Amino acid sequence: MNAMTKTELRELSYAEAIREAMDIALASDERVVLMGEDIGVYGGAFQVTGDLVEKYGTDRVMDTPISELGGAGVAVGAALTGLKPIFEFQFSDFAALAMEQIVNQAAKVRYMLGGSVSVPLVMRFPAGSGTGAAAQHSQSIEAWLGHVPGLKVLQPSTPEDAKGMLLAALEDPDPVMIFEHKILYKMKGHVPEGYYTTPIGKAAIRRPGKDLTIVATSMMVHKAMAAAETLAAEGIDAEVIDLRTVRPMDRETVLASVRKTGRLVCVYEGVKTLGVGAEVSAMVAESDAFDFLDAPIVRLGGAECPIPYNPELEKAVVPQVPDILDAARNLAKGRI
Amino acid sequence: MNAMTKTELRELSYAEAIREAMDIALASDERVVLMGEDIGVYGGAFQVTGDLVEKYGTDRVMDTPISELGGAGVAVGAALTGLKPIFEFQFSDFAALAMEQIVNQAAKVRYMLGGSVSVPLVMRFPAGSGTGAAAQHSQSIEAWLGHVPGLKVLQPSTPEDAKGMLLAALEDPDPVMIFEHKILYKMKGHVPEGYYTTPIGKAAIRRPGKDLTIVATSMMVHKAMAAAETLAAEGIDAEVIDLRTVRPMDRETVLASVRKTGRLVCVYEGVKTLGVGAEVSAMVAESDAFDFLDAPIVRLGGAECPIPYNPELEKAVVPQVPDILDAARNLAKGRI
Amino acid sequence: MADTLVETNAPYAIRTYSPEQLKDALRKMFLIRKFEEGAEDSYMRGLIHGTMHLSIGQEASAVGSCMSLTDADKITSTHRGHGHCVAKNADLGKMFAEFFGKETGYCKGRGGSMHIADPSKGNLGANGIVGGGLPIAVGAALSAKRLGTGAVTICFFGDGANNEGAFHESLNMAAVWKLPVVFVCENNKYGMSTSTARSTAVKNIAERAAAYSMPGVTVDGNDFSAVTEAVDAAVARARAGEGPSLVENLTYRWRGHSKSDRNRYRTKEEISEWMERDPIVAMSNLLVAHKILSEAEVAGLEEQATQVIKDAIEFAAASPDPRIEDATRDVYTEGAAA
Amino acid sequence: MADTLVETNAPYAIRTYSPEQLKDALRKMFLIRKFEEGAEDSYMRGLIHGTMHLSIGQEASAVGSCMSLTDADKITSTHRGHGHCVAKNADLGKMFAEFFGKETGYCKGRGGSMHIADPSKGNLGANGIVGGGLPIAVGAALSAKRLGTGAVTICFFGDGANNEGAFHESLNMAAVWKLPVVFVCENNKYGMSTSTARSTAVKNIAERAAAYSMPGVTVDGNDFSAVTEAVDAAVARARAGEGPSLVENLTYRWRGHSKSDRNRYRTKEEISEWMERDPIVAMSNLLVAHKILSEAEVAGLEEQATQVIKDAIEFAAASPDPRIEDATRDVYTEGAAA
Ligand SMILES: Cc1ncc(C[n+]2csc(CCOP(=O)(O)OP(=O)(O)O)c2C)c(N)n1
Ligand SMILES: Cc1ncc(C[n+]2csc(CCOP(=O)(O)OP(=O)(O)O)c2C)c(N)n1
Ligand SMILES: [Mg+2]
Ligand SMILES: [Mg+2]
Repeated sequence: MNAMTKTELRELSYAEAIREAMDIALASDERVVLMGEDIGVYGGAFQVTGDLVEKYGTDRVMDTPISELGGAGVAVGAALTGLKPIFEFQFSDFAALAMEQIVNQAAKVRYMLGGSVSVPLVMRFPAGSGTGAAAQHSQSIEAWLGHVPGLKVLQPSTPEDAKGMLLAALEDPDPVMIFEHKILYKMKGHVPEGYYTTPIGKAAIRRPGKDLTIVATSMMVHKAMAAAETLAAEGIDAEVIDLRTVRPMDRETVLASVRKTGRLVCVYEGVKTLGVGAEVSAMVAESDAFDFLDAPIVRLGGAECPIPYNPELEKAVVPQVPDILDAARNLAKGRI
Repeated sequence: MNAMTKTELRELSYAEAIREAMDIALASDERVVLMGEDIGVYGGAFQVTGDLVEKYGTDRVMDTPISELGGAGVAVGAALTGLKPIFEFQFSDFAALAMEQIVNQAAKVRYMLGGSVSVPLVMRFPAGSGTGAAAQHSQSIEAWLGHVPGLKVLQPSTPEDAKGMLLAALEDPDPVMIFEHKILYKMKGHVPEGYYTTPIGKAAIRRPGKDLTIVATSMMVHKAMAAAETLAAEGIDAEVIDLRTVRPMDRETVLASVRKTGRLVCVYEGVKTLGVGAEVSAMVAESDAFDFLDAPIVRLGGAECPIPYNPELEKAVVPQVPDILDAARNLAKGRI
Repeated sequence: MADTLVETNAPYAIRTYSPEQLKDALRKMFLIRKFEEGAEDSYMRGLIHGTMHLSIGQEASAVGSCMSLTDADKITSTHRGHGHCVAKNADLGKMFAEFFGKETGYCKGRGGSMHIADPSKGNLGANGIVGGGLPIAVGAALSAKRLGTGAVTICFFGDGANNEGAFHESLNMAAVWKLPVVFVCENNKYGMSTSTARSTAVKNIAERAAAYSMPGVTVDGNDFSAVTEAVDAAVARARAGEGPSLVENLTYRWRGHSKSDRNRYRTKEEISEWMERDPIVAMSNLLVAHKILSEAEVAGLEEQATQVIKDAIEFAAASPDPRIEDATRDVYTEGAAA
Repeated sequence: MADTLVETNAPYAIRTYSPEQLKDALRKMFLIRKFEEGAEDSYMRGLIHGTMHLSIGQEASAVGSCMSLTDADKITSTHRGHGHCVAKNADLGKMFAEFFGKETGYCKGRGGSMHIADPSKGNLGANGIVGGGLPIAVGAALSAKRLGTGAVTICFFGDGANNEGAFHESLNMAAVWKLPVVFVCENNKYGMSTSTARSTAVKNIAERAAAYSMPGVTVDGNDFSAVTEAVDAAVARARAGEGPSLVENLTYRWRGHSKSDRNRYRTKEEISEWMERDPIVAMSNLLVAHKILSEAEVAGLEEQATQVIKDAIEFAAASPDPRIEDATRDVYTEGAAA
């Protein structure tokens, strides 16, 4: 943030920020095409593409049939031959149908062909729980793709990053997967005008602190920030890191923080076991920062169950601010 | 192992042990059916089903069309309505086509329906590298499924366990995913006659030791054992734990070992980032065993690339005995 | 003689089903309509979170397709599945309770609208994944064949679902293995906002049956009798061991795809044209014309349905929420290994 | 006059292509045959690890299908793709080098037999995933249409692949969007051990074209001229902007599916029947009959092919292995962000 006062800053919602990035890309590069289900006249299930079809026509903003595997594969083939598709899954859950093309083709073809091709493909995955859409419409599957060499996997948490990371993804010659949290779509925040990029592979320190490190992703960044505020009032100074990129993970930023604070909580919405926080934890535990750890590394992840429909249950199975507070207070005990 | 001498013990290959388990199941339970591509007259790509079709006919040993998504879904539907299918993916890589049915249906339907149904389904996944079949036929994707509540995920490393875990899986009312390493298929070992089960969710201590803990999975168990032997000659006493089950993971066995040795190496063939070892490491780092750790937790996982074709490269990108030795020697330095 | 002739020329459903059965069918159609209206109303009143997909306008397809099924027969349903549940004899209170996320609901509040199921009645459940139920239906038919139960499975799916790979793989396997399954496509012209003209490279989806060497027929899905005639034949074929069929019911959803739909992909005129072809009005007229019901009896059925739904909503509203501590129950079968 | 008549009645390929083109086609067919034999021999001699899928017997399909393509046109191929590579003008040395896992191979030893590609010639690559290339081909056709390159894409796939969901989704999208792509099904009767009769609910796969409102035609895939006639028409249609087509080449693989195949699903008689219908013999006879080549010239082409393959194998064998430290190179584009 620059020196301008808050009121002078232009605010957009996360969805608007993404749309603005796509608008810029469509306007400046003929090769960019949007593909997805109901992204045209419907404007996308979450109104992210909005009215872009009116501006760019159905050749550039293409409604696909309900054919996730084939649609993703068409995007891969198009990316291999001169287009730059931005492919929207209507819900990230449906990517389960397209894992073949994402993982066996898009991620690997450059390597399998000895570097003779690249796949400049961007895929967008509306992800996460909180909409009451139950188990098949609420997953967080970024860990699956984070496990796949050849892909880059992003989780922007703010409107500014949502725009900047999408534009960075479009500059990237390799396939970039962007997980967008559905609940964030309506969140407003400052978004710079015009073209800019947010670096892929760089975490952001959202709040510097000295007592403990909270590494959070996506929606959880906001819960971590809320928790940090409460903690500050209690005299616990938490550093909040927004991981932003699952693959490649920003080792240096995380380790530097842990070396400083000696305490780590990882907060993520995906299922705890083998979720993103497992990698954050393991990355720290194998590093020289291990020696700086004063306490076990705490993970707060999604419960070991599908996402339930009932709204109270739905909240109960993903980490909430009180969970972060509990963990942080426990951790900080020895420290302050 | 019991007191019988080695020569008295009946030896079978890993593939034969699996076939024997299926034979027992087919003979004793009319509801068991085998499904998969070329598992009939061809005997399976790796000759695991072998001649079972001759014994049980094509109604019980069903060749499916090349339709992984549909085939898996048929197995789910059949399991929901009275059959007990054992579904073979020809290579685990092709499960990428069936993630929808495995994850969105098989794993979740019991929960989504409030417990009113169960899915007694066993799926078998020939996995891993070493056959020169390159990037689309050599993956280790157990971490994807290990991340999914509702599934149980096994990685037997011996013929005895391959049989016993498959029979245990058939007793289990919930969907069980078994990752079988292709290179192990020809490995011989003692296999008890008749019916027995190997517990799901229990790791096996393959070699007790006091200086460091090596937690390994599948093929890597054998590399860890080989390394442990060399280490023993050098005076380093390694405990080798065969994880056997990725989900649910045997926390107690791993933690008890780490509390004893204070040093941990995780060895797994899947891609290092977000692979099974990430969870093992994070599980230890968040536990009370953390306080017993004398050194960072080392992970040896697959390199961050697809599996290459050239045999020397192929070897280079997954952990080998010398890698384990290096890691163990380094770790043990402070200890002995 | 004249009477007999009239009888023979009567629509299939009149010739085939008893007055009691026909009356029950209309009763169910009213129940579906009122259920959906009740759901919509509850949504407006904030009793439901999440989304919902209403099947108002499609009642003849749901009820007509299930006419010759017993509770031993199975169905797989879709995200737009309330009608199928009612047709397959679901308890309306449990349906609403599920909708409201209550412990007394069909899924104990874990599933919601998109996952209502009633295995005890052969309803294997709605599905949040478009096309997700297709292979599952084939699997149910495989069980029936292997276990010799004689059960038939009806697989409901939409026009949008017919472009999923799962459609192709499922119909092919069902045909190769000659399984007792009937694929019922409810073609309501749109998959969300995308018309079949823009998504589907064939005029009638039933034409695709030829690619699997199975019979395929397209009928007016708002005509109860036409639906029963086509589906009953397919069910009979399945029961006789002659394999699968594809029936396409041409119909229309009066409401938007879900609550977020602004209906920008279709015209008001189109909607009102179809509303004039109300399947419930048509069915009522048919039964009155054939003297199976009087107009007053029709009105009575409607009133009765309104009351049933009111009671169901009351039951649901008064039901307890699930306990938070049970959130992770039923992921695995209790007492099972591990 | 008589002469002209004969000319008019000559097979399509003879009427259409110059003697030079036809000679080149036969040359490529020999190259494919010799490549496959060389591969088999190298395998026996332990020069190749991994598996391989030989296309001996299918040469007319590969070469005939590509006759009217330029290097600007694209193909997507399959696990049984050596023939397609040769037809699309691949360098034999680089092919063998890849097969041997060498740094000089098409994929620098990273891909092996199942991933040989030559983007510079429009060959987007073999594929280890059955059906994996289908949507990719549609994507290439989409690029061509959007970028106005005029290029056509030929998508090769097997009879087994036609039961994958990807087949259905790809043909549907290609048809809906009228894309310049030709789907060439090489129906060699089996997907691994499973015959089309046991896996595919339709007699000829080309019949499935109707489900996508596209032309579908089945031809003798061992008859070079028949293949060219059908595929050229489809390519012309695609180039004219009239959309996709499906061509089914009936052919046969002489060898087992891969090296582990014990051929238990087919009879010796069937194999020898098909060996008598050798596409290369047929093509040689055709060219000799039409006086385009003498028998001696045919023999010369074969000999020449033998030599080219010998040289290619020598080049490959003498080539360096990749360096271990480069194992993780080319996962991402170098110098790219992050
Ligand atoms: C695999 C998958 N893709 C997309 C969706 C999102 N979605 C839900 S319903 C729907 C439209 C389905 O159309 P159709 O099959 O015609 O059924 P209808 O809604 O018209 O009853 C879509 C795109 C989904 N739930 N699952
Ligand atoms: C998705 C997928 N499923 C299964 C396989 C294993 N497999 C490789 S080739 C093959 C048979 C393919 O048959 P077909 O398409 O007819 O091609 P053909 O081998 O006859 O040329 C199979 C089953 C695979 N590679 N990919
Ligand atoms: Mg529809
Ligand atoms: Mg074949």
